[in-house]
Amino acid sequence: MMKKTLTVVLLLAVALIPVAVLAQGGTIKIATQSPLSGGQSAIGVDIKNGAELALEQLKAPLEKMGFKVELAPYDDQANPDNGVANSKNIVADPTILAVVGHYNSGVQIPSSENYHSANLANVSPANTNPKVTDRGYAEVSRIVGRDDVQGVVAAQFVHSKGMKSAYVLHDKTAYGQGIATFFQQEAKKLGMKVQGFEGTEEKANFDAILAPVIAAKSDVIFFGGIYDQASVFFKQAREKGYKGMFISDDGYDSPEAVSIGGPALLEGGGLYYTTVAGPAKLYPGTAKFQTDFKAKYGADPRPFAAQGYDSMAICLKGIEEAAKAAGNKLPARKDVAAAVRKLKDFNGITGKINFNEKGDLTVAKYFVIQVISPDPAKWNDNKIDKTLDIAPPK
Amino acid sequence: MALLEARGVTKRFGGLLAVNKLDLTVEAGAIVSIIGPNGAGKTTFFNTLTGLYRPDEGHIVCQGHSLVGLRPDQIAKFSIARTFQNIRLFANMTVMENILVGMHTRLFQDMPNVLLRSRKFKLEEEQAHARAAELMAFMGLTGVGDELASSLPYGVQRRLEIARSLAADPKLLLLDEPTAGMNPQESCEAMILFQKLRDQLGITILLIEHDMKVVMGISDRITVIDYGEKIAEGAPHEIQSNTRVIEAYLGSGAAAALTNKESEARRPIQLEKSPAPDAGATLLSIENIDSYYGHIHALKGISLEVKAGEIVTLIGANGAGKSTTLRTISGLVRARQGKILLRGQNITKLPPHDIVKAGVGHVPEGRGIFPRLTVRENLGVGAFIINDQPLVQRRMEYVFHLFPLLKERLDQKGGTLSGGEQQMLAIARGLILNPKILLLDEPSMGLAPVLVDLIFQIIEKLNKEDGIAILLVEQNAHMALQYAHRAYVLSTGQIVLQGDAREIAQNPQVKSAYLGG
Amino acid sequence: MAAIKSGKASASSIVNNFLNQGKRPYFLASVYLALGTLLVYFNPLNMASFFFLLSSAFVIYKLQMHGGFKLAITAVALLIIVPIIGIRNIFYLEVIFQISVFAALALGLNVVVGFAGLLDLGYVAFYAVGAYLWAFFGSQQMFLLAEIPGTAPSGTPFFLPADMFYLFAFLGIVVAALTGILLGLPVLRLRGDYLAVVTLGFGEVIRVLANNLDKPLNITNGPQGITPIQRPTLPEGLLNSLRVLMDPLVGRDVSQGEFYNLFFYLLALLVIIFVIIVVRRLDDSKIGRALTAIREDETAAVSMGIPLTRMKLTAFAVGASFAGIMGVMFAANRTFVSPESFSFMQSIGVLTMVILGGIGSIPGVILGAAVVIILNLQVLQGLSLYLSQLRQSEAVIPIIDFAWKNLSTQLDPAKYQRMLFGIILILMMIYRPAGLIPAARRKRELSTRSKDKKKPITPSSTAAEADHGAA
Amino acid sequence: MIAVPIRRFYQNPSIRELIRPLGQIISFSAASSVVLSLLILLVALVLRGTAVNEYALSHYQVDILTLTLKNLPQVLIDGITLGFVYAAIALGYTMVYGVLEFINFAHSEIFAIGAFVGVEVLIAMNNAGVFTGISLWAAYGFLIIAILVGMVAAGGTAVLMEIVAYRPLRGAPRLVPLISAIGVSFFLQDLIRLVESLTTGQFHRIFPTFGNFDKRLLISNFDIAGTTLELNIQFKSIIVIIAAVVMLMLLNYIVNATKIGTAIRAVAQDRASASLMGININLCVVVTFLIGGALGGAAGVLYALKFTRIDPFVGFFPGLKAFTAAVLGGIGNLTGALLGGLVLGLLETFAGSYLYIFTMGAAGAEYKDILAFAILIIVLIFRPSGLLGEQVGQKA
Repeated sequence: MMKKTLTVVLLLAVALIPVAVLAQGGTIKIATQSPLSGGQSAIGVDIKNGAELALEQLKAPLEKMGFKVELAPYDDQANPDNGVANSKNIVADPTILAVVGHYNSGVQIPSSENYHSANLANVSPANTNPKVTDRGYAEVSRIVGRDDVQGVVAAQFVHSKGMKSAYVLHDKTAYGQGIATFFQQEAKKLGMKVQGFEGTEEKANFDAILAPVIAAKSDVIFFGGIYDQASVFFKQAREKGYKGMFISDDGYDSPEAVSIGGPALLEGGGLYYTTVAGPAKLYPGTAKFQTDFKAKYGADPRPFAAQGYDSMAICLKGIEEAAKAAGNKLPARKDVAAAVRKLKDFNGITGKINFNEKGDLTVAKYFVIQVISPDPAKWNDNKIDKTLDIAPPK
Repeated sequence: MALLEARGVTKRFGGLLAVNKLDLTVEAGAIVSIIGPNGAGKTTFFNTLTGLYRPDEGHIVCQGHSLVGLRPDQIAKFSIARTFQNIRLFANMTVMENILVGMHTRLFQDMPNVLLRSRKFKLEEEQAHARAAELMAFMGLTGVGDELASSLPYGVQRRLEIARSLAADPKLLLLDEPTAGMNPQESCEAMILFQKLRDQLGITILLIEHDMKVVMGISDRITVIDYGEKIAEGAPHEIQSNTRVIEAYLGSGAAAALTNKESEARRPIQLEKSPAPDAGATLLSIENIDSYYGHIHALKGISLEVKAGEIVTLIGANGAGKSTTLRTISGLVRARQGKILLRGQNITKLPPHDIVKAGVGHVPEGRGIFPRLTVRENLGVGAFIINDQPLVQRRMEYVFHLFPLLKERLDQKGGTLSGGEQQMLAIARGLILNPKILLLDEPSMGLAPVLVDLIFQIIEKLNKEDGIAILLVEQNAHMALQYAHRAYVLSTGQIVLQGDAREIAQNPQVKSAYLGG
Repeated sequence: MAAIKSGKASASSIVNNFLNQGKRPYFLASVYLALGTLLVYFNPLNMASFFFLLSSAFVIYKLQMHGGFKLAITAVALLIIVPIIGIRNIFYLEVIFQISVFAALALGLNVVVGFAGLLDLGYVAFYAVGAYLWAFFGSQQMFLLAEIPGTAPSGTPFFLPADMFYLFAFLGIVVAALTGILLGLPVLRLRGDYLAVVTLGFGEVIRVLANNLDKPLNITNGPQGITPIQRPTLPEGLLNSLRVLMDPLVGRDVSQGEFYNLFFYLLALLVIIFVIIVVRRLDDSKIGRALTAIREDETAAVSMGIPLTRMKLTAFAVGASFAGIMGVMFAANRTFVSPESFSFMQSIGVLTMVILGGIGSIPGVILGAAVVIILNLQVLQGLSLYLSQLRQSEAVIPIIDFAWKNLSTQLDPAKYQRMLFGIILILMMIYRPAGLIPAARRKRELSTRSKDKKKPITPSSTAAEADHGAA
Repeated sequence: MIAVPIRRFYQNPSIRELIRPLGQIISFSAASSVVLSLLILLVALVLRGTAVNEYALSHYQVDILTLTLKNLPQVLIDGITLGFVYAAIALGYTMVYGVLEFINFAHSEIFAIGAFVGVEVLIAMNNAGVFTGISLWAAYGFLIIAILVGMVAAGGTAVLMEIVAYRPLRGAPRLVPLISAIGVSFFLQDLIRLVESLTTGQFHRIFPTFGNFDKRLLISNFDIAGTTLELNIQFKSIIVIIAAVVMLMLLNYIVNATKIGTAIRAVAQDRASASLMGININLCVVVTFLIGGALGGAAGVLYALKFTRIDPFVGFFPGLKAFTAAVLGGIGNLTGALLGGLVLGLLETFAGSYLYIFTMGAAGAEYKDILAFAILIIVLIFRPSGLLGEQVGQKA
């Protein structure tokens, strides 16, 4: 046994000696990190796909400067251990100049410690947890609104519609719970009655949790989470006879939401969601993105795919600016991070992007959208009920 | 003062009274034996003494402390050690480690000492290892200390198990059939060993044993139990001449009177005769088979044959390989070498269910009836491979003719039948397929003498009237040799003697080894 | 060894003899290690060279050398070489750190599964207990009990000074052990497979609790997780002197974050050495033997006077305690804990390490941890990255003329970790249930009879049959 | 001599055997519903004098007792439906355990495979436009087809799994096949994911909307404490319950009244003896896996019908719960699986529905899983063989 292994190992050693270091002078890599496997990979993969699409479509300026631009997709498995290990791997690769990343705040927060200590620019497409930017790292920015804003928008909206009572649910993730928490706070502040606040990891069977919800007969149900859970919940609530309004967050922004729930969702008080991503009607870029995405990956983009696209776009732009400043040479990581932060009025498919000193969007545009058709194909015709520009809290 | 005193110990399993108001006194320094037929409740009694079972009634007192309700490990602390009927070694530990585990109650190392490797710990470990080495030397295990227990041959495993129990420095040693599977010479050595244990180490011994030579040779007192009850107690010579004991062991002719006369009066229903092979033609022949049970080499080159119309019996001590031979024939144990031919057809590699189809019926040891199926279903399963319903009907009538009792019990669950009824059901089930040869494994085990006689009469009848060849494994060698035409004597997986049953019965060696004479 | 004993002059034994002749192994091991070090030092990004260096551990383990030399060369590798190349490529340090952490977990689970034969499918729960222990006391959480998660005001002071970490590392052991006993008391009477499912449930219960105990009192901060968690302070003086030492070796300025990586690596190393010592001492004592006896045959064990419940509880407590201390370290290293880290998948991962490496075998379990971690972090990830590169290139697969571009991203190897674990578990059970390095049988008889060095001829029947039977 | 009717050696009077479980089903459902309802009402009565009542008044505008009463019918219906889903999955665990004394950990993935195949069939029909404007009869027909296809796929997978991953391990120590089963479980999860994402680009699937399954059947209206209470049940709940009952009856019939069923029971009790009766053990084991897998597959499709959404990990929790149910009722015992499923389904739904109200929002439905495991542990401690488990005849 052992001798065989030993022989193999020795042979390997001999074979390895001539391995030369490949010169990678003109290559620029941009990494993505998101869960590509496991239960949350549906969205993680689309973040990566969005970024990949952006890289393909927008790498021309850098290629003109003589760089080879590549994507390095990492899988954090929604697990901090993997995320942190990958972040160290990313940091160790000098050709990587920016990271688009993380879906889970739980992975983003520890991983970005490493980006921070390596001055590596990190643009987050999905992390709405306030802590992500509250640490004040110059490298870490995000192009999504904070939980504490989006939830507020939804609460103000339902209040403006004259709703008196609300039932708040979330998906027991940092994302969903965060938004739901701020919705609840704002609703209370506005004098609404919050009849319940509960989280559930359950994906399909909402029978039990619905009992108090139905009994409460609230005017509106808010669900903080992703559409594939929210829609099932809404559907079952309607089946149990709930007649009021549904409202959810940007995780709900997917045509599939209506294919899950069917026409019943739109009955009664209607179905709304808030989003930071402008609908296709307002932003031609979004419509193009959706067709391109569908053409390339064969399915409609899921939530955060557009944000993945924009994050990548910003990284590319930042690198371009930094490279220009460095005289068309490979820029330093520190300069890339600074360049990203300095971008002014960047036109993304999710809106105009400006960062404040913490890395949050200076002004994020928030839309409240009403779903008007149970036909998934007509998702883009959804009605914009309200548009708000809100700056992050100080 | 008695070292161990049991008063009125009773243990029930469901409705079965396994041990019934048993009294036993073990004086310090004595060798006390418990004997009785298989299934009489001897091992259950041991398990009750050592706390594996909790007695339903009765007291067990050891040196003034009651043992009832204590856990086995607590009882072990009273310096009571034991061995098991079917060796229970720690298979994947070395011989040395097995012995060290036996010292568990004698070692005082605790967690801090272990983790800090204190001097106390090292000293104790050193002494423990030295003591283990001594014990190994004492039990003739020197040199195999680093072997895995599972890799040892049977006899050595037996010795190791005794060594392990000695490691606890017991005052009272409970040995459960320690010489099972040993050849006469080994048994002799074991006897000397037990005496040495008592004389040199001052260990009191409570012994369950089948080998009458051992029992009679070394016991100070003998307790005989049957059906969980004590039927006799006394010094060896008293027991030897006790009629009840002889009856329990040897059966009595009186039982014949109890057979069902009514059924005899009726015209017997015959099984359809298979194209009759000439009497005397070889039906089953086994050539040089080797079988293993795990690592144990159970059969070493067994060859035997059964001719049409014969009753052939396999006798030998427990663990000699009798049941394994039957199990190898019916495919439950795979022969690693050799050939098994049934009327010329090679069935060695067939799976059990195909061997059954080829015409081998096997009534396993312990009857193997399905306790949660009714008698009807048990018989139905027995006829599983027959799709011809009228045929099943005829076979059913045939077995009901043999065992009228079963018909009355048709909708009763198998588990609720008495031992004798279960045995009848098992044989009936084996007959439904009209086998060419019937393998019977210990059909008399745990049965009352009356029933034993009945069963043997049925066996004879099957053979004589229906011409079914029978290969019989029997603990009750006396009885088996009486009914069989020919016999093979097995010892430690080998055939040591074969020939005409009557001649074998007269063989002085056989007599002394297996007939207690 | 086996080959020498049986006297067969096979080719492999010739190689073996050749390698282990005279001073040759010492030379070989040193050269191998040095070569590996140089390869990694000059190619810090080349995965193959890193594997080469890692394989030197195996070479050192396998070659026949004096124990002292092995120890010395291992110490040099762990304390000098790994830190230097680790700072040069911080990822390697992380890989080795995770190997240490999971090796400790796997060794703990090994005490439960391997020694005592109790299948625990919720082992990660104890890891969570340790992690949340320090997460709670080592952060501001104590002051935020009344706050709704996610709305905590910033600027809350920390509850305890950072250096209390060391105390809590110890407390992690105690608390996790107590949790183990608490769980064990009701369930250890259950039969093996029931126990497996109940422990699985327990693991889920701990995770669900972590996820839900944000109200009525905000203890765990729910799904948001607790952050920041303090790390023990690094003394400024030490840092500076280390910098002086390290900077020239590494070739650039070393940041404090990188030193923290080094610090946690050394800490993990310390813990794993501690764990190995504990496990070995336990294994070679009355307690270890009793546990193995229970695994082999409960009835026989209890008849030998071994108290089943107490021994099983001991196994549970010891196993849990390793997870506890590693949990505390995990919390400090990551500065963040959230329920996501303690999923069922993690428990299975640790179990896979134990089974792959070899149930009951200490080097086996460490190897198992290394293989799984490297597979997961480097190989699968590396392959995926490579595929992604191919996909972005114009390359085609020759013969079938299939453009890499069109290869579905669904086929990324990194996505199929579970499948791989599953296949490993099935194949190992069928073909090699004892693992890559099966547990060694302790040879004790000869050492106790030191005078008589030569193995005596065994009784005629014994040896031959024993060999035959074992074949 | 009276001729014994031979058919009866395998088959008891068939109709009786077929409907025998009905009585058990009805009595179990009724008994556990009544017990739990009384219990919850008692708790509500006790809580009426506490702050919980005010909480209910302020959040739900009714007092706690009325609130409890109002929710009760729906909770019972939901609980029983869930109970039948659990029972259907638990039957598969119990079948395999009964014969091999081994927990088929991968049964939850068998369940998932059934769900996926069934749902994919319906999605394909939907995409082909089959469902536009079809009659109710046709809708039910297609549903039955989907269930059957799901059963075949799941049963086939289970058999394959037995042959590849378990058969080589028969006779090995207990933990060995269990670990292999965990391996199979993980393998299948990712296999479903791989196949689904390669073919459809995503791996959670939605049960298409057709037929009247989502509609509700109004049973009656009555007034209680001033509010009108509407007693109604969804058609899909009825389907789930009926399908589960039919499966249970069929299974009971197969196991207790057919030749192969008797053979399977014989194998379960004594494998060696059974093979001596000419029974092909491997065949019996395969049939057991086939039946258990098919039941799991049917349960999967029913689950998808009831709860709409499935993903490759969908089986994990229902599987775990169903196992709990099987143990609760006495693993190896078919009636036990039914009782265990019902009790667990009801308990869980009760806990999930009332915990939030009774604790004034401090603890919610998330704790229902903890409750399930707590019950499992308690039952195993005090009655290791489960509620209906037999103590006698168990192998030591």
